Amino acid sequence: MSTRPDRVVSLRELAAGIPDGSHVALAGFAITRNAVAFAHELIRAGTSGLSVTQVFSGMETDLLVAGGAVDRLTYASGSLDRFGLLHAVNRGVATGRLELIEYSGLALALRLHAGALGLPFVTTRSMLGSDLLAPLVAAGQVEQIESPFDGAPCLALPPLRPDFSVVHVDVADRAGNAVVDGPLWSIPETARASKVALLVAEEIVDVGELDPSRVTIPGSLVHAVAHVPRGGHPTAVYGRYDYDAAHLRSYVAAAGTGAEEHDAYLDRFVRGVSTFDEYLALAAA
Amino acid sequence: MSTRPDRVVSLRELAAGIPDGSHVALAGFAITRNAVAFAHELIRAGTSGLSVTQVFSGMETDLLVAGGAVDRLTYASGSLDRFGLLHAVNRGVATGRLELIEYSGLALALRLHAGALGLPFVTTRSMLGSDLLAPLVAAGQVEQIESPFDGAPCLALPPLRPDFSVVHVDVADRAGNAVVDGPLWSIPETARASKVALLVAEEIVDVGELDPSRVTIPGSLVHAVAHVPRGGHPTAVYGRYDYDAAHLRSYVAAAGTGAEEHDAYLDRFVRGVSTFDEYLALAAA
Amino acid sequence: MSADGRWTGGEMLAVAGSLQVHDGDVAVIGLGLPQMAALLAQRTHAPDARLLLEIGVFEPMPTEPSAGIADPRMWRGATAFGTTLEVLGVMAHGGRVSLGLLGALQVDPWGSFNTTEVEEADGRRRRFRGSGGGNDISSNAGRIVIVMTHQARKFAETLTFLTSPGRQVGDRSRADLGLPGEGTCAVVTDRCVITLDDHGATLESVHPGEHPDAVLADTPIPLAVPDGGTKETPAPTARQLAFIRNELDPNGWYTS
Amino acid sequence: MSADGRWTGGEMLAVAGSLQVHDGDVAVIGLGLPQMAALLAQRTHAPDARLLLEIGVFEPMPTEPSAGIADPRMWRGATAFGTTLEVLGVMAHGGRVSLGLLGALQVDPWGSFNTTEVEEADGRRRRFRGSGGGNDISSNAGRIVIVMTHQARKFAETLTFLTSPGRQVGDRSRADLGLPGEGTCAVVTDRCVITLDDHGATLESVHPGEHPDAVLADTPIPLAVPDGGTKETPAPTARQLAFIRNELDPNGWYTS
Repeated sequence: MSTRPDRVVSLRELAAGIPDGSHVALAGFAITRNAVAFAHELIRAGTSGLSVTQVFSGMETDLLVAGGAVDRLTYASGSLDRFGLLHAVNRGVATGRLELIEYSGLALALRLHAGALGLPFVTTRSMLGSDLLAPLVAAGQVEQIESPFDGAPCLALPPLRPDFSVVHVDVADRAGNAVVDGPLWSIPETARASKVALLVAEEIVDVGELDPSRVTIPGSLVHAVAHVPRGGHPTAVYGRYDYDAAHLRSYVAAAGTGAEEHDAYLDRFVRGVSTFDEYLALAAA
Repeated sequence: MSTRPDRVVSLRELAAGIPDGSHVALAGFAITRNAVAFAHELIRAGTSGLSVTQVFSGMETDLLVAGGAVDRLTYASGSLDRFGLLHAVNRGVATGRLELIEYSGLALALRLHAGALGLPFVTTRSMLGSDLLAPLVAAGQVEQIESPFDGAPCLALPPLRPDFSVVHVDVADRAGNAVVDGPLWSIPETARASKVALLVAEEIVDVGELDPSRVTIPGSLVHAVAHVPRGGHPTAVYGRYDYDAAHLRSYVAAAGTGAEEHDAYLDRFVRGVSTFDEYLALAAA
Repeated sequence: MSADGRWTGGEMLAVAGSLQVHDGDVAVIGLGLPQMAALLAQRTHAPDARLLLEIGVFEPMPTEPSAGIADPRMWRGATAFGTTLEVLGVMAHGGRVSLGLLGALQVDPWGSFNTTEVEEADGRRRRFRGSGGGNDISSNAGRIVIVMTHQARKFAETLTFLTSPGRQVGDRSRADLGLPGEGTCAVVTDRCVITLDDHGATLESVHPGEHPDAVLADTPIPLAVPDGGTKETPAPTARQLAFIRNELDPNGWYTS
Repeated sequence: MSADGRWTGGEMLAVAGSLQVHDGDVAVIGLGLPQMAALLAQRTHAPDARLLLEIGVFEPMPTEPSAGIADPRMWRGATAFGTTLEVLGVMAHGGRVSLGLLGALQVDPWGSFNTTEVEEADGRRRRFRGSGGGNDISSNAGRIVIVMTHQARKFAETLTFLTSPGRQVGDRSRADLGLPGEGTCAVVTDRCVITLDDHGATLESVHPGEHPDAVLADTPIPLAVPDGGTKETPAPTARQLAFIRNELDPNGWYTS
């Protein structure tokens, strides 16, 4: 009789599988659906030298940068919506400690999409005429070409295949088939582009309990899934919980004051606890 | 107060909006989810000179070709699964009455995808070394190029933007937001690539009744939707009704015998009735 | 703030911005003031405007204030959720978006703009958000409207960073660059409405209580004056103000 | 039919085809006999084989016979539904498919094959299905297995139409052409198993009751004989036959 794989692991195992220096694609968007629990675990593990790709960077990336885990960030933008900017990211760029590679949102999503589909390269008109273009051309990440059909100027971008991706999903079955509710921004491409797709799930169910028409990320593409209820806190997870405005404000207050204050936040909320549940209890106190 | 559009029209209006000579993309797959009611209506309207694109052609296209509506077909394959081949299509190709343009399934889906995304062109490795390539290159529909990044040989294909697309969906709201259950093959690309996206729906509901996370085709892309329960008969619609094996067998028996017998089928089941409900009653008799 | 205190600059900005949204527009909107302007238009003169968010939200009709486009409150009433590839790709890059309504840190005479970084007085660069979908929208939508607060340093002949192309870049037109659409057609601030066409920028109207000369003095880019002179922007109506204060921004996050 | 009538040629074909599926394979499978072989493997020696259908079906475990891959019966037990872009694109073109299991009208000495059209005795061409995803699978999967009934006219030095490339095309290797994967590694018929490597095709085994010379005579392409001679394909087991007859194809649509 044929079988279904069991891909459920602990969050610690999930994070431990990511070697220093890996290229990790993250999939949160500003203050929504960030894999915060995963970022905490990676900081506690002392992981370093990461290259992170996140189309619309948010809390998870700012935490990882503050925690010293990241050497390079590829993004199209970063913010915590009106709560503020990504202070660790911006500080890292200003001090030169963080290498930043910037695209437009569509261009970066298309690079991941091309990676997912195994396309030799992908084309767009976005970024033509902008200052985004020159550094990408200089780095060999974009070529200015003409359409072989009508001669129109356009850009060629190579596929992007991160080593890992981590997506915070609503429900996954034990084989890694996962449902994401609400808007999906670049989640589908991010999961599909990576060589190893990892999930953090609010809820885990047995194989057969999900409606296959509702599956956003097929288990065939997934390597492991960890069960972490409320693992996106303090960011929002659509239909499950709101962002924690008070916590986000205190985070930005610390992060925006300076590197030392940012580090004190990490000492208290990340390094000062040993599990995400402990963090949740501390944050609720 | 802001409003929602009402895009519901009759099937007759839907079909009447398609001028002779249009390029129409269809989205059924062999014996499943074919817009049969729409094909019937177009044949009764006497529409002619169509260029049809359907990645995995099935019943709807075979009917339209038999009905004399189609001059050119672009496809990757055509069959009625084990019920048989597309006899009208194959006869049209053999007699030269039907111009056939052939791609691989992925290559044609990518052309539609590029049309949907407005990409200057799209690239693939599929079709390299095959006999599919030469006629497409000769027709200027494919260019053999090299990746500007690694010099690897690949193919460039231009975007495809059909004038119309017609998709048979499960449920649509009155604004055209539509849910398709089950596997989706090339439905999303087909609807998004066309300049005018039309739907035939098993069921119509008010705006607000659908879970937006379940919407396969956003109403923002849709121009009109017609309500035709069982409009896919004799093909299957996942979760709603099975294919009608007896009817498919009698269809293939007629279609496979010759053009005259095929036409007699149309005289009886399409031209001999004035609505799809009449056809359904006749088919059930 | 209007001279008599009847409305704030943010309220005036939201109202003037909203008037740039046409009924029937398919509009991708950015974070903050663009949200205010778009939602106000949707609830007043442009009920058939269809809004899109780059996060993958189709046609939301939110009824409570939100902290940005990543705030689920902003997605309420949406008819469909999808991906960035669908909103920035299928809709914008695919030529189906008539309007982009966006914020900016800095604008040049041809309506190109910067959302990436600014240069401080001491020469250091301070980074903000980056492009996100802003570049994609301004590169591909039919027309672009910028809404931002008015400060002289935000208008510059040369941008610190050209995130999003306007009507031309250097001496190259959009068509030369390979871009569709007309580009930026208006810059709306809390003091005036500047319109752009292929001849350049025009001080179309100043808001009630503003004098054109004072606005020109604080807008260090070439600005033409229309035949017949710069007009006065219509004052906010009681209905517009009530909607902003009661529904759109009761906490004054964006318009206070 | 085996000499003693214990199994049909179709049953033997399904069994021999199934043995080409390795446990752990991620396999895209075509209509008809490939379905039989793949499902048989999944239920016998390769429980961890993951099946995919180009229609957008992930890992089905059907329990009743179906009329093809567009038959919803074939999708039962699937863990996810998606698109052709996901199966032929993300999975196959993206390099995540280890095996393609496909039918063919005609095969050449390097395992390139034709699913498009055949030439009749009178020179007229008769069209079949076309490529569908067959070309994409054979162009991008790790290895390809062809399952088809054995007729001499199906083996040809030059194909009527080369729908899907094998290990080389003319004198060009897959690498030369720009294709990944090793290409066709086996052709399984109701009489034999032919394996392919970069040196060409080999008559690996003939089915019980067949003589290698008779099979060679009916296979008009160059076929090597392995060191130690052509083996006999293992006979179907009672368990395999029971599964085919009771569950997989009780109506004998494919294996009678």
